[in-house]
Amino acid sequence: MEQLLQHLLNGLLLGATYSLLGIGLTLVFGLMNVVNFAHGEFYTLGAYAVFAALVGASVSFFVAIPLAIAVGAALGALCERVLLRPLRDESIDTVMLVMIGLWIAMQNAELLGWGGVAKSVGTPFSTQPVVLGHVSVSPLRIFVFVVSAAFIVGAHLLLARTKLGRAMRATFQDRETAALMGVSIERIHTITFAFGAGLAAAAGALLGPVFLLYPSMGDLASLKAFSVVILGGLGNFAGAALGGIVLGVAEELGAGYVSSGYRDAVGFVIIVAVLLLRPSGLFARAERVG
Amino acid sequence: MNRVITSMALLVLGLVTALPALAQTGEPIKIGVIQPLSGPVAASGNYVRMGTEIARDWINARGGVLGRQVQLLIEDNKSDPKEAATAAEKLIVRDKVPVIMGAWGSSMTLAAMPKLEEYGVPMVVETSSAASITKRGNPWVFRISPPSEMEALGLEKYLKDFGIKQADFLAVNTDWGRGAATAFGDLLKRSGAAVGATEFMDQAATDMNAQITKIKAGTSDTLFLTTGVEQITLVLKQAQEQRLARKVITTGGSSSPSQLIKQAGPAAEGTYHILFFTPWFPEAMPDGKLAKTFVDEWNKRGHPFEGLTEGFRGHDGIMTAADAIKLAGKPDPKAVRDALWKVNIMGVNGPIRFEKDGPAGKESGQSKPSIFIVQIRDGKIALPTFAAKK
Amino acid sequence: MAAPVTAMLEVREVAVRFGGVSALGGVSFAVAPGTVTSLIGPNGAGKTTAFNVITGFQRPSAGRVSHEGVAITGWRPHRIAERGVVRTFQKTSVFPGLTVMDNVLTGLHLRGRVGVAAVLLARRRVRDEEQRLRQEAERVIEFVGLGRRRDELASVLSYGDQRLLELAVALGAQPRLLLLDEPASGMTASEKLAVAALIQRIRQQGVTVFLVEHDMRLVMQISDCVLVLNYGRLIANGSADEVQRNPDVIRAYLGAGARVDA
Amino acid sequence: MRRLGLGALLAVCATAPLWVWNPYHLHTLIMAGIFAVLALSLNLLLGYTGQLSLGHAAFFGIGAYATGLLTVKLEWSPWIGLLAATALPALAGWVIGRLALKLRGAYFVLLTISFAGVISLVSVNWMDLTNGPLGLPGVPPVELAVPGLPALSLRTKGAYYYLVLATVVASYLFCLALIRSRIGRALVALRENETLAVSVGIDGTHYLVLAAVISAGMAGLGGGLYAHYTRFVSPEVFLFSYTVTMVIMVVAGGKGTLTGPIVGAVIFTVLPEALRELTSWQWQMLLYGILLIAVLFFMPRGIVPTLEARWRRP
Repeated sequence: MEQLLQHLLNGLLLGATYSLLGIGLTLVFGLMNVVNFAHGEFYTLGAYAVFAALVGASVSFFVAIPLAIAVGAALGALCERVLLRPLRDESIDTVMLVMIGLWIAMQNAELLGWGGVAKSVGTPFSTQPVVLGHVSVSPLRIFVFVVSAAFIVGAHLLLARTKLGRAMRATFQDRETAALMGVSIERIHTITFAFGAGLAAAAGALLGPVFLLYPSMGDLASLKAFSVVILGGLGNFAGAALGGIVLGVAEELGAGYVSSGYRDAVGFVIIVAVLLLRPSGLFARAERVG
Repeated sequence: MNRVITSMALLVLGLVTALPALAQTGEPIKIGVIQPLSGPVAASGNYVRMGTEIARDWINARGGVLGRQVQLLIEDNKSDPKEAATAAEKLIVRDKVPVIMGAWGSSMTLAAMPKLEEYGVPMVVETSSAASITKRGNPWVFRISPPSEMEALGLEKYLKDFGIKQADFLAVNTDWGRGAATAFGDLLKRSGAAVGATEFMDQAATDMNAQITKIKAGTSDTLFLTTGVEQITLVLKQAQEQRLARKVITTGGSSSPSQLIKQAGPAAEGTYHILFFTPWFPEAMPDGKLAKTFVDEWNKRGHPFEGLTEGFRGHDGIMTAADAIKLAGKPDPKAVRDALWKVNIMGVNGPIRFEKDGPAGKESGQSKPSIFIVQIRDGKIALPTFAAKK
Repeated sequence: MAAPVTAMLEVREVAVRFGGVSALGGVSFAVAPGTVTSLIGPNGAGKTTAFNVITGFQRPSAGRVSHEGVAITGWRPHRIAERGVVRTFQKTSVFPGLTVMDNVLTGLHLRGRVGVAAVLLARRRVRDEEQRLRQEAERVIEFVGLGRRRDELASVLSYGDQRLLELAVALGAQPRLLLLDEPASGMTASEKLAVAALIQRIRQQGVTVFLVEHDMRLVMQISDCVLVLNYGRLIANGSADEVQRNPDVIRAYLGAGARVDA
Repeated sequence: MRRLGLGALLAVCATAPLWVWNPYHLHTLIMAGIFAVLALSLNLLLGYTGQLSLGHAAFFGIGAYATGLLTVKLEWSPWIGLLAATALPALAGWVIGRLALKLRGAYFVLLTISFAGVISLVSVNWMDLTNGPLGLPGVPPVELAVPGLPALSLRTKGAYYYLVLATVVASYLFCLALIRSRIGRALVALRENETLAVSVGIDGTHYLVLAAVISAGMAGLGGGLYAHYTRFVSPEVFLFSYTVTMVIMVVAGGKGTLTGPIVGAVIFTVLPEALRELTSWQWQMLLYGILLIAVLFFMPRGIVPTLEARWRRP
């Protein structure tokens, strides 16, 4: 029982960050029809940005995080303008390969810039765990969980309540109609990609201090983000948010009670099962396929 | 578009013109080096590379080998076995090296080995620990690192001091991690201790909480940890979060306790580490003077201190290869292979001397390295109290 | 009305519901062999849904469809095509990236036999069959009058030519019952005349034609029998003259804001 | 003219071991040949049916393990091994094809990625069968036994080069015949307009599964050739980077053409090796990524179709 509770807590904490990774990716896919293989690189970028801000500019940890998000969003906007906009009319796999190229280039640029040695980021939080009954958790992870949840809720409110969010949702539903109604599709695409990149950078900025920083850290993040997106349904915001938690808990239980070697298989198996049984994602309402 | 082509052409031109600068005057003796310089284990590979460069400079400062300068041809295997085989082939065929040192990971070494047999070129294996490397009947392989079994035997004399009743294993899911879990598990069972949970983690995994929770549910007193220093850091931090009360022993010799203190902080307190080099007290090494000089040189070059526990292997590997060339009297692969059997030098780790291992008639060489244990106490590296006594 | 024993197509009590909305509410009719039969009705009456059910693209909620006495309800579309029931689509539907020739060759798919084994082993048989198919494709292309466009990409053809190509692709599949979904929509008056003539020629070759069409002049000119759908129900069934005089039909069209301008 | 060029090209390829004196360069050519088979196989799905498989490394790896296990553990002939290396992945392709019936586009991509992920983890964790991360060393070389003559081992690079070249030529001719037959037209029809294709009697399920089976079988054969060439199989054969390499070769070379994937395979095997000679290791991959983006930007349809169009224009 004690073990189960700890597993569930671990899964929940991990899952919230998976959600944060997933929603950025799912938005970019849903609105722009771009499979962003470089998503994990923005995660890496966020983590290194925090490191640079802390070590280089010696700002506070709480200032470093928004800085990292800004850097991620700015670079995301730049990538959209330079790489994606000219390829608007190309096929989805051409665009995907460009993103693969970006992924390779960014990762190796990071390797060149920072070297292969893992770096760790210090935080103002105590390393002594908080003990709640039979389970324990570090203060840093609680902070990460709370901030991730806040970001997810914030992103949701942005989409649901603001004029920009309405324009984004309109674009998602029907690009042509949205354009007719006066939405600037180009602007929405730039904002969306910057938004997705910013969320990935936020995840990196939060998780970098929990784990370690190394140039290939984004690969695992990408993998998890993709799993979450499939689980929740491509382009489904709420699905991604829930999918992250489901994946986190499922992985944790799989590793805890089945076999730790197959930990990452849990995600894949869920994906295959979801695709075969409910290809529109676990949390989609039944829709008529026209 | 034209501008792109022009700039590409200029870039290419610049690189081509830079190449001859690498070539040295006279006919240098080439030694091939294959290391993971990029990819997930790039940090370790680069430390080993730094070690090889120190060895090269020392040899050349002393007048080289056979009166000729030594030149290292360093190839990246990108942490990928296929690349290791390609690199070996390139070094042998294009660069005509008489001997190679490499290739860090066991799967990379294993992938390169058929090329050694195919072309008849010896390789000094400096890090790989899979038993199968010297058991497969490849007479071109000479290993100076210990296979996991040998490492386990090195621990045997301390087993009583540790007082292990039951131990769990958490290892990286590679040949190395699995091999170490088996070897140390066998040792424990032989000496009457029990083996609890054996858990694995993916090479790239960062969250090991599930494994730790599972281990915590058991009743063991000791945790054997086999993986790279990055994952060890994460496991120790996450174990602290979950208040896992275990004696932790890391195996494999690449745990770099200095880096652990730096990155895991208090989470690393009290942990034990099996090492093949203790740069904190070089004087305790079999050749204290050599070890001291090596540490000083490393620091002088501004290399990170935590890289020393990997870097020394590069030094020892190149020294071994160079000595074999000297003994052979010529940089010829077959002569160097025969000479490797006669090598008897003092490395940073200790004496290097090859004994036969593997199927009769096609034996590989295996040296018997020295093995040390250190403990992190009060944020510093110390010899364990029981070891200090001995 | 009892269907003729030898009906080319018989639809009995077919109903289709999407969620709570009923698109077809128990429709029954038959198409006699060798005729040109038209299905008309205001927009949203369920005409295309009826076509989709007949050709297997939509599974009916109830009812059955049979072709020459064989029940084909719920069969997958390609099997229905194998029986010689072939359709065209309301929106222009060709293979845009292929030439006219390749479009028609693709339509001839069912007339070929070779499989992977033959491709690997019986090269001669493959070559002979390919030659035969090309000749047949040539004939179909000439038949619809696209001879001069043979090697052009479908995507660069004019709209009218694309609609002709669609017909050619369908004819390639050797239909015995050809279902045309608005074959003349969007065409100029002269193009419509050509299509009408073409449909007559198709019928003369022994192919039964069943079409959905909005142009009443065309419908009345070529149809032996006209069926009228409104709100998913059949409200009239008879010759062109009878249907035009049917008060229900007039009401349906006026009510829907359209005119029977025959 | 075209015939002459083709003949000249074949002559150059056939005599390569005679004038490529450097075995390292010959090695690069062999790898290019193996990747040409893989690229042709992926192209069958991506280029002709329009379905992108990002799990092709799984078929490649299953092929490598099939022959590796049969020849190492059961000591069967490598020829039977290569046969199994084609058959077993083809079977896997059939399963994937059946499962993916209704999945198109991005969903198909994700299914194939996940399939490859699961297979890869199985290869690492099913120690008893695959030896796990230790891999399978000692895969025997291919022997050519002609009755009455002493067995000829294809252990040397030159001999293996011919085996690979023969496989590339056979794969190319097979794809060519397939594409020009009614089967090829059916595949293209499904890519161009699935609804219309089905309405003229093309059994979509049948042909998509068929394409998956053939594609997987060819990829497996490539894996088998790779295993007998490197004489070592380890879970790394399932690496996603192999799939990415194949996709780059097909798309950059020109998907939906038959020469494109081969050209792509040669360029993107030789390019990293050339970069290896030209630059330090830190810059190799960075340049590779940038070059990939550049190719896609300036030749989005692929190298071969773009050059062909340019050739015809003046």
